[in-house]
Amino acid sequence: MSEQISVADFAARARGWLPDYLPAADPAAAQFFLTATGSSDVEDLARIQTCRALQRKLHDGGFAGICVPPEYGGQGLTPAHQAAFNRELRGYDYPAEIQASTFIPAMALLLEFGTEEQKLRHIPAMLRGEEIWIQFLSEPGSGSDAASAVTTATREGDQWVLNGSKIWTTAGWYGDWAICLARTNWDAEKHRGLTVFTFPMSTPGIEVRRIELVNGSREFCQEYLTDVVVSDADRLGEVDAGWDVVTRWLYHERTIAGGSKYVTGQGNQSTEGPYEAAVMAALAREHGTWDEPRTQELIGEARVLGLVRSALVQSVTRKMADGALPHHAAAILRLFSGMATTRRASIAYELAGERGVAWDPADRTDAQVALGYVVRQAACIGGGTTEMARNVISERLLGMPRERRADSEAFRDVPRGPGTSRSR
Amino acid sequence: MSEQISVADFAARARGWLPDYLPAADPAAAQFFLTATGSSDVEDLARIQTCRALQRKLHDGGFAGICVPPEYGGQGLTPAHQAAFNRELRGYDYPAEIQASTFIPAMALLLEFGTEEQKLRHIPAMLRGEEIWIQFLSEPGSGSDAASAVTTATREGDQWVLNGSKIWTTAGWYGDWAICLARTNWDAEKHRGLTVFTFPMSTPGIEVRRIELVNGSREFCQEYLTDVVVSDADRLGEVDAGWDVVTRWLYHERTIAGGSKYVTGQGNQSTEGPYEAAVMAALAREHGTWDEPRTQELIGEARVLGLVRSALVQSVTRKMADGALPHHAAAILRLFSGMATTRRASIAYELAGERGVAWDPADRTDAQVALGYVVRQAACIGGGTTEMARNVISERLLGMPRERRADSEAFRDVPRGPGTSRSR
Amino acid sequence: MFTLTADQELFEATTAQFLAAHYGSERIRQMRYAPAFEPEIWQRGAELGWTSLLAAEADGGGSISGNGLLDLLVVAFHFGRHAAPGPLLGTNVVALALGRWGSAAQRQGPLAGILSGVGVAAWAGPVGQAARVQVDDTGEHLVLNGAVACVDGAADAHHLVVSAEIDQSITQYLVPLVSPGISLSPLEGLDLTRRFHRVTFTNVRLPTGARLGAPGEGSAQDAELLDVMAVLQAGEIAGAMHRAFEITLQWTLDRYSFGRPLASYQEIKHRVADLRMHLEASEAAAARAARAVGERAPDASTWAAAAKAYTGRHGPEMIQDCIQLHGGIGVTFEHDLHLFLRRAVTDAQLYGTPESASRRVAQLIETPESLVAAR
Amino acid sequence: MFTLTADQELFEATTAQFLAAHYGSERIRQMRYAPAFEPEIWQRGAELGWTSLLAAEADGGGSISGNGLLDLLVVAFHFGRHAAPGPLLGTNVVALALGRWGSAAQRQGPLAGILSGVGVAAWAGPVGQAARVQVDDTGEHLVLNGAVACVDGAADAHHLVVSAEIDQSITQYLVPLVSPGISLSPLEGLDLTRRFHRVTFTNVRLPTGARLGAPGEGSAQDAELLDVMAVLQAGEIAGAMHRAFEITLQWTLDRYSFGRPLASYQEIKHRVADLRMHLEASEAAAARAARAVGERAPDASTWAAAAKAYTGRHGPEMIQDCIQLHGGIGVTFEHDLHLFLRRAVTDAQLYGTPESASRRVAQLIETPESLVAAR
Repeated sequence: MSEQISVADFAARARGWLPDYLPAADPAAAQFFLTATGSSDVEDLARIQTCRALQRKLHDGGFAGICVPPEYGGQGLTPAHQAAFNRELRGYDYPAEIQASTFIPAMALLLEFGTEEQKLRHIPAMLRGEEIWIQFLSEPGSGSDAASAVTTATREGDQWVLNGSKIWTTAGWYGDWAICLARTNWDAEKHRGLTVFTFPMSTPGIEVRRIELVNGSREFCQEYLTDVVVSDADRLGEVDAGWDVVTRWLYHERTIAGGSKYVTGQGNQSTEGPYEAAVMAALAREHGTWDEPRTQELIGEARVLGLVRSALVQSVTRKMADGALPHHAAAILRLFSGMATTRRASIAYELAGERGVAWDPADRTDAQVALGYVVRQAACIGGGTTEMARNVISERLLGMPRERRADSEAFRDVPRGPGTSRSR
Repeated sequence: MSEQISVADFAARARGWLPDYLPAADPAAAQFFLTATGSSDVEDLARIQTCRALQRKLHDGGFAGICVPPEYGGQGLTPAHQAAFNRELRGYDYPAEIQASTFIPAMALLLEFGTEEQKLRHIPAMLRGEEIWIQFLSEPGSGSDAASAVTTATREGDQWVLNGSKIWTTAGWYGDWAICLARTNWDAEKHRGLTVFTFPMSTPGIEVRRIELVNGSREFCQEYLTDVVVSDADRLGEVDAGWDVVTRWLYHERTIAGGSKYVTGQGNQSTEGPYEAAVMAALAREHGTWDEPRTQELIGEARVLGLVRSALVQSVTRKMADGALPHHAAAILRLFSGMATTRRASIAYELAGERGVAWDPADRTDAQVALGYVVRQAACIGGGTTEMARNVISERLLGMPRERRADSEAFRDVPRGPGTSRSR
Repeated sequence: MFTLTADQELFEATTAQFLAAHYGSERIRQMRYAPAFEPEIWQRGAELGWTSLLAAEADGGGSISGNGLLDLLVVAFHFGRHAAPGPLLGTNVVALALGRWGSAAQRQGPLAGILSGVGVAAWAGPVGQAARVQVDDTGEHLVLNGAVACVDGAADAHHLVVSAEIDQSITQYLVPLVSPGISLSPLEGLDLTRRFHRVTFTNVRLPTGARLGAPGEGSAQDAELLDVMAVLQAGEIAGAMHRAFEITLQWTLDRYSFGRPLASYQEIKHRVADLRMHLEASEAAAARAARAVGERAPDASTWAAAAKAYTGRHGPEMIQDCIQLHGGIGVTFEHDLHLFLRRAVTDAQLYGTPESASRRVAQLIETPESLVAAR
Repeated sequence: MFTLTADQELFEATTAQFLAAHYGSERIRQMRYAPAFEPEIWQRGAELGWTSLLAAEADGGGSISGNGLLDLLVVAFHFGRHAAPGPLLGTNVVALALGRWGSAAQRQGPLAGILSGVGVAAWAGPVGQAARVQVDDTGEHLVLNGAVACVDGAADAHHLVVSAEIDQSITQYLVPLVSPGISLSPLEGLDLTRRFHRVTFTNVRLPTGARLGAPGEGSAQDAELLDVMAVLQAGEIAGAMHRAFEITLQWTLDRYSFGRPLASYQEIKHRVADLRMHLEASEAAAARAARAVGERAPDASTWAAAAKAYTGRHGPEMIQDCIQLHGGIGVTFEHDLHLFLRRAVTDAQLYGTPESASRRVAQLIETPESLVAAR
């Protein structure tokens, strides 16, 4: 591309292209974020196939990888172009479900740390919807401390042999490639003995188990790696310097909510479901409780939390962009979101009364309220716990003293609890 | 006393004596515990004079110091006798306001640590209402950490010279004698350089300042000690072994609520004032809000907290007596009480609406609600903070690891904050 | 736990062992799609005493301590600790009703059946989702029409106690669930082993002997049963809290983060202290309420509602915080915590929410004369 | 704080310096028994722009940023930070009313007086303690009778805006407070420098020109003023929170316990993080509401009530926790924290409590057609 197309022209081109190539979005397909989808595995897999096809259409139309260099199959344009496309995309169905993980962090990390060969091999395939990537980061024992990974990679000539377990992966049961953090040196301090690898999910030795959440969701998986052999050519970044990659990995993860330049669209279609104040009000009218002042107080509170959250996101995002607040201030948003969602789950449950524990099978809203209440704390756990957000706010934003750490020696010697041996 | 009088006979004797010697209690004099008394200093001092006279009557009638040995002016009887007398005392006015401080901890500590001379000098005078004692324990900088006292006593021959400041004393502006914790050795670990002294409040160099709380109460004082000279004969316990005394001091303080054998009566007359659910209900009826379900919900919640507190006190007290719970379980009661009182203060304030911030001067209940809300946290601070109670519950009762301490070196070298010099 | 007599302690140990042997958490999880009522186990529970504590000795029952509700509270507590299945609440409430108000025939037949563990009963107690049952008295027969929105354990029960109205007078009836015209339609529910149904009555003919207690006394009887139910629910919630607390305290000791156990982090220590306080307070409230209701004290209803309000509000919240302290594993189906949350919220919300229990406490406040005069 | 333009920043700095110079906390404490209104200081504030931001340029006013309410929010924020005295809220609300609905005479007289800082006004806005004022129209005169339970700053004001009813039609009036028949009876209050009165009208005769706005528009005008008042209250509360937070964070860094600063205890760190979150959210809500109300956006009332509900609920609670973190010194009169608590609760509870603001938000919810159809 010799002369870069203007944002306005690019948006106009998208406006012309979209009606002919992408179907309209189906509002009924929007999912309530706190309860099970209710869709079957077969339906979920069919949707993933649709996403791959939609991604291919974007690619062929010149709208995939808008900020990715042309040599890797992208358009070589700017975040403003991506933002303009996202605006035009509203109302259309698009491959929302395969944006996270594949494009950030996986593609972003390949761009930053990958060899030329790795970039050429994977990025065009990602942009064509041919490679869906999975993040092998969390482990059953690692909790909020990603650097405490114990999945181990042992070098054997030009290959590495991986053993261990990963958890909380989405797409684990249908993805194509994994990007995986593993420990390569047990004698170094814990951040200095880690390395990142990539490998296809078809590699022998990977066992995938679906995890059921208390609300019936089977979105997450746990994987067991047994003597999984990975070529050294598939290593991402330097040996024992994996924490450099993870730092960027976590950075890209945080940008999911805030609109990464590598992500198409404005997030998965989701709805606040029964936490939408208008839904609460409609239900209260249906059940004849709307006229009680307390009902209105609770519904008003739910709406206030939603409104204040939007004002807060806008304000803090702007302050971070201005430099008025450091990027750690994003932890305020995470904390508020967790608090607001759990409170709204409790309000919906209080309003439902006994329908929140025993309900007519025909009433799916009651079911959502009930299951939403049981899985409520997921809103304060997933994507980094609210406890970690409070640590970040107090230590990083406010400069209060850091917690004492007991893990600065060789990782082999760091206490990991009565159930684990200190060294391997 | 050759043969000890039976509890029943003692109670019968009290029943016969009381009507002739003690006036009936005035229920209207009961004070709401969270707001200012509204009484003037002159009235308060007159009441203290009345208390001294009533104490003298108890003494002359043979009912003072029921568990104190006869050689110090007491009756040499048992806690059961004291308990029986307390039961008989109900409905009579008695010197409730001078029991705490003077009898516990001061008299109790004199009995445990005093020389024979000290006991003979003070205890009979206390029992006759002639000596009211003050506790010089807390300091402006010590917070929850009594052992960090920096008021210093320097030996000069047979005398000690004290300098420093004490705070949160009750009776500071009219008491007769003080019992005072001071640092006598800055080079020892902080618990090992403390000594306890006693001295009359008439000693030169003591300046007393009344503290006003946000609710208008002037119950507490702060004292400044400047070159206060104390005879070594008035030292209580061994030099540098003051922490042994303080351990018992704190123990006796805790028994105030639970009925110490050295305390007459069942505590100061107090009322829950506007936090009494019946008062809340009457107010709601007066203001026409009783029929709102939310009003009843809040008033019910206030009553539930009162009821559960009484059930909890009964249950935990019994379990501690049985040995089913260690004495540290008393921290559960302290925590619950703080939580329940602050919540009830908030409920009363929510029910009052705008009357909780601007009220008709004729309506003293509104004033109590408003001032009670502003001073609300006193219920979670006074008598040991709820934070300290949570430390005790987690560390002592549940065996969770103790907090790291940074004060185990010589006290001179313990960090005390940017505003204080590390050593003197 | 509660302060018990030696006899109660023995009884508690037996019940706890029995429940632990049969209802481990894996078993509870397996039961979510299976029938949750196991008659053999229930009958063995009856042999342990689970069904007879609220009945008089003359009827074949008898308490351990003199206050059968205090004894039964121990069973409810352990049902909560195991999120155990079985018609414990409904059957005992009906046993109390039959013993207190039942005719000789009702006591000799259905009540005896319940005590033996062979008979199972359910109570269509007053719930918020109002649905009225009407009764027609033909002289020879009683005919019931209407519906009750939510009944716990109706599908497994032989008898149902239900209040029905005629000419604005409400009376209780003991209805065999096999009676023609009764239909059950299943609800979904959070508790993995409790089954709820909407019960519809369409021209259900009953003999006049089906009346339970005096005509017009239905609401008063329901109110008494509601107090008993509230105490048992509070006991189950306290048990669920106890188990959740136990699991969580151990987790904080075993789980390490940044080289230290979670239990060494002060923020976590203080939260655990709060949990411990709510647990102790819930146990105390449930026991105090069982004492008052079991003794039919004048303030029985106040204590029952207070125990329900306190445990119903703080129990589920406390277990939610236990889940939070576990992180991701805490919201998985394979973990145990949600079993206790499901049990606690089910008890909290049914037969009166914590909010309605609070209102009931307020409505029972007596205004002292002094206040009336003073204002 | 808020994100400001360069001009707003200059304005803010001037206002902040001026308030700091005149209203240190020691001065505020001294004012509790003294007259709290100081005309010279207020006039100098008017010169800084405190009174003219909500008035049109044609009337002698003018905004800094184009949205005068956003500018005024900055002043309210710093009034909250200092718990400063002065008729900021009432006078500005009346200035807006006069500019928007006033006759030429009302704009040239009273409004010009307000803008210059010489005139002071109060608003007898709708408060929960209902007390109605009735008006009689004799043709020549209007005659007011009745009472308003609680008016802020009436004793210092020259004019009062009050709504009164005739034949079920409510209209606003601008009443000179020197009018015969007006009596003020003082209330007690928490805020050390705000004075409240009950205002009673006994045959108060006014010329017909005292009418403010069209007949029958009183309630609608009150509702608009209420939105502005809610925004300014939210701004003051956010300022009070900001100051309390600043004091408390510094305290945790300076105060040592067991040889470590309080700020090194994790439980305290996490609480401070929560306080910081509520502060940021309150500032964001107040600013967003000022934008919507200042622009008279369709959702202005929703944002105003939301900002009031959020800050009114969390502001006082947040400052209470600041007090708790201080221990005993935090509940003494000589400490500063209670000054900000008093200001925050006063703003929270007057002109609608946080609970009533929440209800107002609910009442303003529009039900999308899709939901109506779906159910």
